Amino acid sequence: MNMPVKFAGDLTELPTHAYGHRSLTWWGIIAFFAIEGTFFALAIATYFYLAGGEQSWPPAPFRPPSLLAGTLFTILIVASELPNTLLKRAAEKKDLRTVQKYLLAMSAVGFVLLVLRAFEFASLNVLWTDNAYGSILWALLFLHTTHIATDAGDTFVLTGLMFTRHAVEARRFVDVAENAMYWRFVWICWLPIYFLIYWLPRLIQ
Amino acid sequence: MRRLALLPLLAALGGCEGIQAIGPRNGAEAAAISDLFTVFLIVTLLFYAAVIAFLVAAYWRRRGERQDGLPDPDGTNRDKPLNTALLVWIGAVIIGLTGLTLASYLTDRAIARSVPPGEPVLSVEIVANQWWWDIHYHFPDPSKNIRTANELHLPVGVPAMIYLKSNDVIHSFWVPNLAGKQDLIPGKLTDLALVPRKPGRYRGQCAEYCGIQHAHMALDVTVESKEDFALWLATQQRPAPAPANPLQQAGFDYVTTRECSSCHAIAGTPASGQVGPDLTHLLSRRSLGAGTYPMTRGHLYAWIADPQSAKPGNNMPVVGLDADQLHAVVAYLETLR
Amino acid sequence: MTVLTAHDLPRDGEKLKGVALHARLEKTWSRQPGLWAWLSDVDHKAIGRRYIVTAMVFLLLGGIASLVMRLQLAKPESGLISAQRYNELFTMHGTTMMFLFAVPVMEAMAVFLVPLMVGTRAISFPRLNAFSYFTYLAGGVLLWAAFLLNIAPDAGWFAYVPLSGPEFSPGKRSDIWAQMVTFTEVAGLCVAVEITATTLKQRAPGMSLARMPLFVWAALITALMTIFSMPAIALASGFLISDRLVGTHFYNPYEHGDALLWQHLFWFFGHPEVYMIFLPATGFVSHIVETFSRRAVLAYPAMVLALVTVGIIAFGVWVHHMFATGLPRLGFAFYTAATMAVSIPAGIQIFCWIATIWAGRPRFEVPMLWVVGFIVTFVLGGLSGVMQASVPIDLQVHDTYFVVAHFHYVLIGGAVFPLLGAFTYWFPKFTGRMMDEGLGKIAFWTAFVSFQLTFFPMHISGMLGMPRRIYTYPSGLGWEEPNLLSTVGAFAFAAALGLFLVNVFVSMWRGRVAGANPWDASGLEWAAASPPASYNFAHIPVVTSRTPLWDNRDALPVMTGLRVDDRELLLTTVMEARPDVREPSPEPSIWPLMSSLAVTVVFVSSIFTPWAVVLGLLPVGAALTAWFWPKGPVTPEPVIE
Amino acid sequence: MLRQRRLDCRVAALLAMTGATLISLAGCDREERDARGKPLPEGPANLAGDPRAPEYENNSFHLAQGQRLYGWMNCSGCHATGGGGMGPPLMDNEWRYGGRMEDIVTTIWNGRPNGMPAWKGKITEQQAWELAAYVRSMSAQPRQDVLSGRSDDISSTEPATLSEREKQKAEANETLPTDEQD
Repeated sequence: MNMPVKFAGDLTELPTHAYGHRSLTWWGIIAFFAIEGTFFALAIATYFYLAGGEQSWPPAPFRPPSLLAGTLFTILIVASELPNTLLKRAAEKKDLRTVQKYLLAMSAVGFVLLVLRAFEFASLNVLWTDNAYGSILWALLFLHTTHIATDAGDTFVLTGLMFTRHAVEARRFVDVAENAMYWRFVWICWLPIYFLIYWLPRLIQ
Repeated sequence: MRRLALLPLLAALGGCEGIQAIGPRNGAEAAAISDLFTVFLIVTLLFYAAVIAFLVAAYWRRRGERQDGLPDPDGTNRDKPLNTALLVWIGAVIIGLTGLTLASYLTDRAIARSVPPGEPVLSVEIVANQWWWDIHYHFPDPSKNIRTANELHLPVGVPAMIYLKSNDVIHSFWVPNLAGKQDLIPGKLTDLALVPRKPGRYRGQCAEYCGIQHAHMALDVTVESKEDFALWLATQQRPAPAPANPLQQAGFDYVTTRECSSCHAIAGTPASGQVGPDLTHLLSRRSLGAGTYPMTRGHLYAWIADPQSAKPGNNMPVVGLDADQLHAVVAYLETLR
Repeated sequence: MTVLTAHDLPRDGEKLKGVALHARLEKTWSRQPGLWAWLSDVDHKAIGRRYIVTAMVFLLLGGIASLVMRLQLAKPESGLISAQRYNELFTMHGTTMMFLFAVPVMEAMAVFLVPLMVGTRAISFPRLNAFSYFTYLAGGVLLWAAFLLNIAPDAGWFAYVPLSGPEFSPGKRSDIWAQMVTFTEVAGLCVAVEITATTLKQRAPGMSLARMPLFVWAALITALMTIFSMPAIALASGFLISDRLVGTHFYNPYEHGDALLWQHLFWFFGHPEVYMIFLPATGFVSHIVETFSRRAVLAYPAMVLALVTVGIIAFGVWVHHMFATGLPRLGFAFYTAATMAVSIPAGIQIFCWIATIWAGRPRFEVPMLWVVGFIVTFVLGGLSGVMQASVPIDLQVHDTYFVVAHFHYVLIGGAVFPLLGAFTYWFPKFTGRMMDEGLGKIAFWTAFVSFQLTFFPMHISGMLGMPRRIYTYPSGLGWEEPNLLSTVGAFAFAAALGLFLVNVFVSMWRGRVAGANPWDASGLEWAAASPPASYNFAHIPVVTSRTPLWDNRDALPVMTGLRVDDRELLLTTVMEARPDVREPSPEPSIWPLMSSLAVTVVFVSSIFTPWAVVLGLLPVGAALTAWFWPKGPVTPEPVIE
Repeated sequence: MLRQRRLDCRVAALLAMTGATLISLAGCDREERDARGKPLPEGPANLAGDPRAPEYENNSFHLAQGQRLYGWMNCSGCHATGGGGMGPPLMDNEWRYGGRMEDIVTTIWNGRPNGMPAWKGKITEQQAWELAAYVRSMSAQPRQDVLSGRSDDISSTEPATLSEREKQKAEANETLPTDEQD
């Protein structure tokens, strides 16, 4: 810096990490929420756009998707908010043992959800090659599956990480807290999609 | 340079030249839009002049003054009148835009009402294909219906409802002398009302990119008196004449039994293909290949011998006729008037 | 682990300043020699420069495509190139200019300038930034490699279905187009995330939102628009490629799909995209006008409000691209009004710039000339845009050369002119040297005049009924003269841009060496050296006004205390920019490149088999894990306070 | 430094691999739109192996033209969209008269007993080849990167891009009744 400067304050005493909106990655994640949320919103808009031009929905002779797998999935993913909240709190308290415990639980939940998701695809009662109704159903479910898969993958990696020497770093706890926040977004996004795939066709039939 | 170039623009608007131009007022909708365009042009040019005048004034005002690179000591004191001016400017912009929006809306409504209910209406269905127009005239008596291609005839003053469909990709129907454009979308039915005001020969062209030969998808339009139209219609309703000499007969035999008839139809003959343009009155049209060639004997030869040279990629194949066959086919086609 | 106290670590301050500080910071921040380090680099200035150079290469390629088209159209019934080649060329031209030049170059300018303007040492997610660049490069290479291999897309840059769909675009041409879009979307979204986080969290202490430079505002709004619009095109092209490859029916009207769905999704992105190109350009103009008029831009709040308004309205106008599709006519009135309403904020901006010149002491140096050229040209394009907002007028001029003229006036006049002005203006920051003024003036005047010569006649050929995207035209419709003029103009315009590039190269080696602030400008980026050191600022500057360098001519207030042995950044609060947290910025890493390569393999092979999406997740996941896995010793900073 | 050099080499190798991936996109003339037909020997298909067979079969444009001709010439009237009706199904790999390009062109050109008309003189040779290429694509016989996806029509079959390629039976041609060959 060629300009003359005058010292007007010192930053030494500032903390080196913070939770929530004080963290830089939190803002990155919020931006990704916005991106993914827009994806879902537009996919849902497409669903309504396609449905709006139809006499019956689903188009005859297709039946609405079977409820079992999707409903189990929904119950599990909503219930997972409990360990998720506990995980987030533990991370904010930097309680490593509890964090490890709930990370393992969340990894298991992620795994079970992915298995249930496979059954969901099988219970849609329509193929993507059948018609546009089938296409948009598969697309919605596919989009949300990538969502689940990325966050489950993230959770697996974090679980591994928290069992290594890096677990003593404060920033890793911030990562865990932010991952828990991301999981909330994942299941909140699922609820309207669940409604659109499984219930709307039944309600307007 | 710019000012000079504006002159031909205005001339193009005012004059009635051009068989495929936006300015001429040959149809009710085109005339309304032409007037609206003039209003827009005047208002926007006024605003443009104001901006340029302000810019020039801003430049001249401080010209020659000390430009020592130091911030202007009293520059910020002028903010108050400028802020007021900004508000005035915003007000002017809003008023101008509101006026234009209103003018546009009223014109749009007027166009929507251009076909008064109860008027006799001609009903034409146009199906777009890559890269030609399939035209059907529908009448209450279905035996009077006709099918033609790439040339639209309209009686002057009679509103025509044009129903538009597409067989493949999106096209856009556009005869600028008569009206604005309307897309033809597969799976949808769209329509457009044409109210031709002035007899003449116009040209339209597909205005939505539709593949390799989008450039050669023109439409000839003839607006004529009601009598001439009735005459044309009567001609078009007649089937094709029988061949009158051996050469024509040989051509007839080839056209109605060989490759041609797989795609083309000629009313009153065994040729009944629906894939390509109807040929019953081919020679009555002004152009070949949807505006690719003018209709002359030489071009007819050229087109049939090799449709892929002037319009490469179109769906008419090179059949590979020998010279005798070619002479015969052309001789027969020339009877299709 | 040794627990150290905060004061044991080396920091800038009274004890460490000047040359010693510079050496210590260089050790922490600068790039190691070698190709590996070059590929691992995460410095926003290096990435920004690569981005700019790459975008300029694509500008040249897209420009060459347009020259060939202009040659073909110079005379009627020209047989210079085939219909197929012409269709490929206009597809390549549009795609390249929109997806590979205009949007990326604006992102690139933001990547380079925003961290400097807000007074921070690095962009927020530097590895994501590197990843973004490589991904963008891969997308561009994919498109142009396809062109060289004779499988270029040929369905237009807008790729309307069903023409671009499985039945009417056989082969892989449209798939390549769709995946190129995916590449640039991923890259663009990454940059948008970085810019958002950087502007919100990394501003210098005291730079409250109300003191944020106008370009940073423009970059922020652009980033937000990117975030909310790019998913539309990514979704649309995803649907397209799945229609083509795995037989979905999104766009098949015979199986409950809809061809117009594409247009809605495409333009929901496509129209905001135009403003994503234009808004950063207005940022350039604001800075140039301020510096060369010697006073702050008039009515800063109105200028910010104008940016925000444009950003919002941009999402409400997409249907004006679809007036001819036969949608319900009454609803169009809303889109007409919304489209016209864009002229209000644009009018505010134009007025404020001219008023700033009026009230200031303007110096008409080369960047300022580009601004004047911008105003004269852009306003004309804006006004022809007002014409097209009207439904009846649009039904006539839509898809004619009138529209071609319009959007070249607003995109070249409205964005490329300011961009060239901005290159000249910030050239010392990019290279440390000044661009030659004489050559710059010649280039400007040639470009300005030849631009009008090229594009003004297109208004006329459009009014004479010439549709867009035709590879040839018959004589006798009055199109010959305007087309010939356009062709002549296009070559002169190309020569002018060539002259500009010659100036760039000559000045890079022989230009006058620039000081930190050669134009005596007011923004923080001019407090950094030219070109800036790897760490940007030795001490974090403190901002007390909108024009910090003008208001602190004796000495710039700064804050001290960031660690110099680690890449530490200062995070501040979102609204007031009060110092809040010190956070480390990531070290260089090869994994962004590796991740980008893995993603490239997935995207390219997905053109051929849908299984690539499933199998490809493994290498992508592995590369991303390696990217985010913390490396090196555990940080010596006390961890549990 | 040496380590540095080694790493550099590795990066160069990676870049070269990416380049190679891109080049493998090359279809040479896979997507050439050749509407006039190549100057190849005139006349009916040479059953011993015709040079036109790969020209048409490995070109996605010809395949797509064949797909449109299939509709235009009303092949679906008998063969439906490949599943068969009055005529035999075309989606499987059962060929009564041989499943090579040359065989199919001969079938189209000369017709076969029990209803298949002769298209000689009704369509051009180029069109017959395009149709044959499309017919083979229904059972995913041509190269995967040449196949078309679904058509813009009612969905009745799986798109060829998803179909498993049916193994070409080498002896298919030998099962031909000799009097059917010309």
